[in-house]
Amino acid sequence: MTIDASRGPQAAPPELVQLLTPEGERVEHPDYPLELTQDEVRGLYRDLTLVRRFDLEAVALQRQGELGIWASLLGQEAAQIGSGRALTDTDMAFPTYREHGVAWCRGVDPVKLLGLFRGVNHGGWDPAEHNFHLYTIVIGSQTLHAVGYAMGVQRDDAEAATIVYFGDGATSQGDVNEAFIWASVFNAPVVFFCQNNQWAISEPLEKQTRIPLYRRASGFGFPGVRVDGNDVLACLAVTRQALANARDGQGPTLIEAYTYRMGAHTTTDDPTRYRVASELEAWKLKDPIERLKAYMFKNRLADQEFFDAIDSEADTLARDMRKRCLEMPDPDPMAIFDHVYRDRHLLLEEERDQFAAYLSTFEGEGR
Amino acid sequence: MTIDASRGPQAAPPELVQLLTPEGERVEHPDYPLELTQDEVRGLYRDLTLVRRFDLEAVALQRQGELGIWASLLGQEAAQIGSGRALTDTDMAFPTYREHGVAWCRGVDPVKLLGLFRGVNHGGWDPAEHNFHLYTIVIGSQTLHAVGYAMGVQRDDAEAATIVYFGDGATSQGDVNEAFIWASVFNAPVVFFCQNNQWAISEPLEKQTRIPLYRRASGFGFPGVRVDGNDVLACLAVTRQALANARDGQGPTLIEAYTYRMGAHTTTDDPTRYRVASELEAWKLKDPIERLKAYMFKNRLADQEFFDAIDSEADTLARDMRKRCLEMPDPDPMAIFDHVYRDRHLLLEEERDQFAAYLSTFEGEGR
Amino acid sequence: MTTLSLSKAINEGLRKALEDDPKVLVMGEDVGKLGGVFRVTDGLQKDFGEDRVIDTPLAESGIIGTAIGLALRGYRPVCEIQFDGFVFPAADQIITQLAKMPLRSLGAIKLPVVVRIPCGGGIGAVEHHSESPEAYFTHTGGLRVVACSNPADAYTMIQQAIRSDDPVIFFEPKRRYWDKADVDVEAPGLPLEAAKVVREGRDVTMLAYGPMVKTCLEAAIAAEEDGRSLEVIDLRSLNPLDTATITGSVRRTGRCVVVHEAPVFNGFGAELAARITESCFYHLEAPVLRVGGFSTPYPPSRLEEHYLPDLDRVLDTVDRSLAF
Amino acid sequence: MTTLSLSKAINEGLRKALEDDPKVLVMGEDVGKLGGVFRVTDGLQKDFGEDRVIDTPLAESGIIGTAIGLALRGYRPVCEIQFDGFVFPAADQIITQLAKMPLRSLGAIKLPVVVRIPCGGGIGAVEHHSESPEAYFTHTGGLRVVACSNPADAYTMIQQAIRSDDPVIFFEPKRRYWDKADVDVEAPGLPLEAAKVVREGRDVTMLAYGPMVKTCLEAAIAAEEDGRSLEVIDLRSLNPLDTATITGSVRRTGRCVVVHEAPVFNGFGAELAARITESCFYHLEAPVLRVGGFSTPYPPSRLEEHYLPDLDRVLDTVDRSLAF
Ligand SMILES: Cc1ncc(C[n+]2csc(CCOP(=O)(O)OP(=O)(O)O)c2C)c(N)n1
Ligand SMILES: Cc1ncc(C[n+]2csc(CCOP(=O)(O)OP(=O)(O)O)c2C)c(N)n1
Ligand SMILES: [Mg+2]
Ligand SMILES: [Mg+2]
Repeated sequence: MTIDASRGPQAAPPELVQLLTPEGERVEHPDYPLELTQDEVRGLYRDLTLVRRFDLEAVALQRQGELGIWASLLGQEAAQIGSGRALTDTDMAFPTYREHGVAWCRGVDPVKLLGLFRGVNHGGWDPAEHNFHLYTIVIGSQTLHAVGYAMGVQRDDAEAATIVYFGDGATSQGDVNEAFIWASVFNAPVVFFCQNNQWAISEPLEKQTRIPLYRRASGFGFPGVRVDGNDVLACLAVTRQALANARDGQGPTLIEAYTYRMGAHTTTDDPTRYRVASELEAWKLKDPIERLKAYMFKNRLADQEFFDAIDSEADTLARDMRKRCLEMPDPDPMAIFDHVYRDRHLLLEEERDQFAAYLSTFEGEGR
Repeated sequence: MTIDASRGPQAAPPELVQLLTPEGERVEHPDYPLELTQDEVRGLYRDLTLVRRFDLEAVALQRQGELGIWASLLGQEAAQIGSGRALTDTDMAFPTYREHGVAWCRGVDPVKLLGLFRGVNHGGWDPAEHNFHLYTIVIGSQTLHAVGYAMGVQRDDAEAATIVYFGDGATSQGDVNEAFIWASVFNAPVVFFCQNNQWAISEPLEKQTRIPLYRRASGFGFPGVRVDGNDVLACLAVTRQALANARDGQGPTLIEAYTYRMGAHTTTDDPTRYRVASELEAWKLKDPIERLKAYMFKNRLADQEFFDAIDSEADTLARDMRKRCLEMPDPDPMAIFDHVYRDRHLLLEEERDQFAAYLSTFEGEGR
Repeated sequence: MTTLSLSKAINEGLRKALEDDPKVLVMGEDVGKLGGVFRVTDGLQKDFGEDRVIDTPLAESGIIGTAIGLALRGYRPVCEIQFDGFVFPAADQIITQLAKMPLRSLGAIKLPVVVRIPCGGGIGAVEHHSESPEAYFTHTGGLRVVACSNPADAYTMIQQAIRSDDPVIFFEPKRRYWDKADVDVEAPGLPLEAAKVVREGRDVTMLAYGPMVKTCLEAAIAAEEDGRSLEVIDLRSLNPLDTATITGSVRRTGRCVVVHEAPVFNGFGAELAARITESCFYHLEAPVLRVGGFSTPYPPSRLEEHYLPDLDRVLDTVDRSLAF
Repeated sequence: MTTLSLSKAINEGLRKALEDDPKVLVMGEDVGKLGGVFRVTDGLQKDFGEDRVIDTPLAESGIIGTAIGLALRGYRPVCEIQFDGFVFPAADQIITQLAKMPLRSLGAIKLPVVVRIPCGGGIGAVEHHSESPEAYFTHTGGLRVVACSNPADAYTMIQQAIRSDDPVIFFEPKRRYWDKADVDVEAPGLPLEAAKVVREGRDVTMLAYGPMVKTCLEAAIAAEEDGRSLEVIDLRSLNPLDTATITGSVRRTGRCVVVHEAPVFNGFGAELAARITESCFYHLEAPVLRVGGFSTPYPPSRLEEHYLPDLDRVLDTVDRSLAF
């Protein structure tokens, strides 16, 4: 069996687009020139740090029983911030359940993301407000939504691209492959952004593919590229170009962001059951934030004061988020019946009335 | 949009494996040597002719109201006979609804195929008897069954390959792509045989893909090959090799047999609504039977007497088939309840008893 | 007033919707150049172009999934599932996404997607071409489920379904596609969720929808000769249900028979029976009886006349009801 | 006699089946090294190898489709669907293939495939992790549908399901996975299709399955204090139904309440109510009443206690039944 043997942490697979080495060296790639101002680099650092802090706080909130579950992005910050910051305002993004970093880039209030994990709603932000769709839990479904949306953009003759996120595991779903077909047949302006974090819960990449995932695109007739997912600059450059191509009528691109899920699958998962500690250790050396920090230090793009300021901003963010999470009210029981239909629906009205009458029998009993 | 422009009838696309030109010239292909005895070539001619005759008779039977519908293989005889004759007895085949030629190679009584089109059953032969599975109507489903079967063969440590047939349209289904993934991940001994007959009912190939279909395999990490589907020798050679590779532990292959659906999609279809006559005319020049006949004539592999004998055998076959079709009894109404479950099922027994009682009230009335 | 077949009535309704609202799209397998295997979309691509009447790749999950995306972008896609038996590859997109996404957004999103499904048997087809999968969808909160039974309703209902801001599963009785009737294209028609008493009667309330409405009407005529007066209600909407109309009738007749093609076991008739029994308990002289398919896969076509409720089986059930 | 949790009981049942028959396979997402997200398959891959306990690619249609192929080759695959809400991508393979292929072959083929589905709510999970999709399958002829409610049954039923030559949809009440009870691993157990009277009573027959059996038993205890005697039947098999046991009880009590988590509208309770009303019409003092989920998508977990039938709602319905 031919298996992709490039999972070893040391060797960056030859096809990997990288602009920043794990040691923080800036390297050039002929296809992906990237010029950033000092402020832009600082901005990326800030993004990475804040979303990591936010994520850690969410994990803590879950441990304390304030959230039912949390899906941590730890380790995947660069993939999310790099791609998220490549988007323009009119571009549209379709996330899975782990794209907290992309949500951040789209201006979604972090606390809004907590709702579904706390169990007070199933999502609940307005996708149109931020051009950031709702989290999707059924693996792969959203790829078709994204392609359909992009077909709408085509029909509107608009200059916008659509990006859709999914994991390595998701590439096995029929829906994802149908999305590839639709996108290629209609030449839809969509970017498929696969965060290959090496694991689908307990299953390693080999259970989903025997060749590097980015090559899947070649079977459908559009370009695929593998980028160092822990390199925020490379993720930014590669995504920017793919989005530009999409807006430009050149159709879809598959980006495989080669990264690693540093935490558990979710807070209910115990990864020690299925993976070895050495793998984690090796990937720690490629940390997306450390690498950018090293680069910035070396090139005097920021001093300790800057880093300290970001850290304290992160703490404030986390405190604020914790506070507002705890304040999040439980929904009213009658909310069960809201927003299921937009037009009047007699059956639901009947059930609602019956339930209200039933609840009223407990009045004073504090139910 | 990059569209496969190779649909023009004249130019054989460069990647096409061909061993016999439309004019009946034998050409060599470095990767696919093929030595056949005179008898073997004659055998192939006989197969092609008999299945075409059988198919024509089925169309006629449908026109006369003896079948509800028929899906003609006209034009695809070489793809089916070439691949079908490449199979060994222990290999297993999974067809769509159009593989009458493969069924013939597997020794399935042609009349058995009529049952489902006549509406007396939904299939009704024993797949294990001929290592030929039931016809599958839901597009693409059978590809997963084939891969599962092949995984069983692996577990049995048996020396057998599995082949699964599907159309160009089917390649868009999630199931087919999942089958590619499974086959590649488990290195299953399966051959994917796609008859690209250029049409999925009224939809031309461009609605399903923008690159040649055989290249789909590259996205999943296994070989794909495009063969001239109207060249029975090439189909035989290419399939034989793919099957041998599968038996040999080398995993799956995708074969795209490049051919043409000369008739309507089924007898209820009217292709004049969506395709031009010139396309048909051009493909007529590539007829699989004429080409083999020309080759045989030129190389004195058979004389007129042989061809006449085959024609008369075909007539006999058709007559016999017609006769036995007309004799096919309508099933007993109570058969509705048979074979739904193997173990006792009280609900069905209850329904059956009630229905029997109901029917008995008509006794003597001839219902 | 013009005479239209049911399939042509839907065609005209689609045409009207495409004309009235540039956001309306038609999509599915073979809906374009061919005009659909039943010609329901005949001529629409010619007149509205390939961008609005879209021949899709052969994948039902893809059809519904991309339709959802188009709806998110402000379009109103009308998807065709070629035959009832091929809706199942799309089950996930319909059940987990189409039905649930609006709630997920707390109302920020609307998904005005119509899923047209030619349904039912009686046309001598091969396997998977004669299914009646309505119960899978009536049980799925977030969807509206309707079924038309005649050209006039078909013309109005398809337009109402397209105008609805909720996802609608739209069943078309394929064996009635060629039935013709007068259609008043100006008439507003009943609300989409209203049932219709299509024949008044005193003795038994017959509940049907889609293809079985005609069968029930024929049964009512036959029954009249035996002095039995059957009231026939065409439900039109299965979810929501017009319970007022149904209950009013059953309370009057005291008897009810439900007729559908789908298997009886956990079919839509089960809901009707359970619900009616609860709301009309003291009025019922007999249990609500159901006539429908057996708990088997749909049989080969040479057996379908036995599987499908016909005049005799319907009347036999009416007899059973009256015998209580 | 040993004390086992429900999840461990299934684990032991699977282990026994794997030991007894080399053709038995276990397959699904994360069933191998991890032992499943609920640890139901814990340790099985270690003991039976990767060829028999198979971690599959992440695709439910693929799981069922390849399981069918393995069954055609003589294997007996036990598939795990990780959560109830993820069965829908496999709906087509289950409904059009698994359920219908044996008939298609006129009995030449058998498909002894078990589809294990952890089901139901009450565990505070996010969307799609608390569904009760049984009605989609009970309505599908060709499938057997069963639901276990306690460790002893779970241990036996999973083995019976695997031994059955028919495809079986096997529901496991996920919020009862950690409930423990004594299990006699030598006891033969009831036949798979038999219902069980788990508590005798005189006034009302309570019908439940899976997670709601415990709720009904608790309700019966509470009701006893008010002088009401509830008979609780654990259906165990939904298709086929053990109608004799059910009918016998309802004829005696004259009242029946059905409890399930799934939406009431066209849920399995509808079939029970319709069927029981028909067979017990003259014995019923009240209509068969149903308690279950609302006709909405499953709500966010902070609302699930209101959505799910609990002691209060069950008893309220018992009151309503007795008030007739
Ligand atoms: C259709 C479906 N099947 C199963 C699951 C359960 N599940 C949730 S996440 C997950 C693994 C996803 O892996 P991947 O796509 O690599 O994304 P990651 O979690 O690694 O970001 C699984 C199996 C699901 N959510 N949806
Ligand atoms: C899931 C599903 N959707 C739709 C259909 C209706 N249908 C029958 S054949 C066909 C076209 C198939 O095209 P292709 O795969 O190229 O095979 P061909 O008929 O050309 O041999 C369609 C859409 C079906 N049988 N199954
Ligand atoms: Mg992953
Ligand atoms: Mg074709």
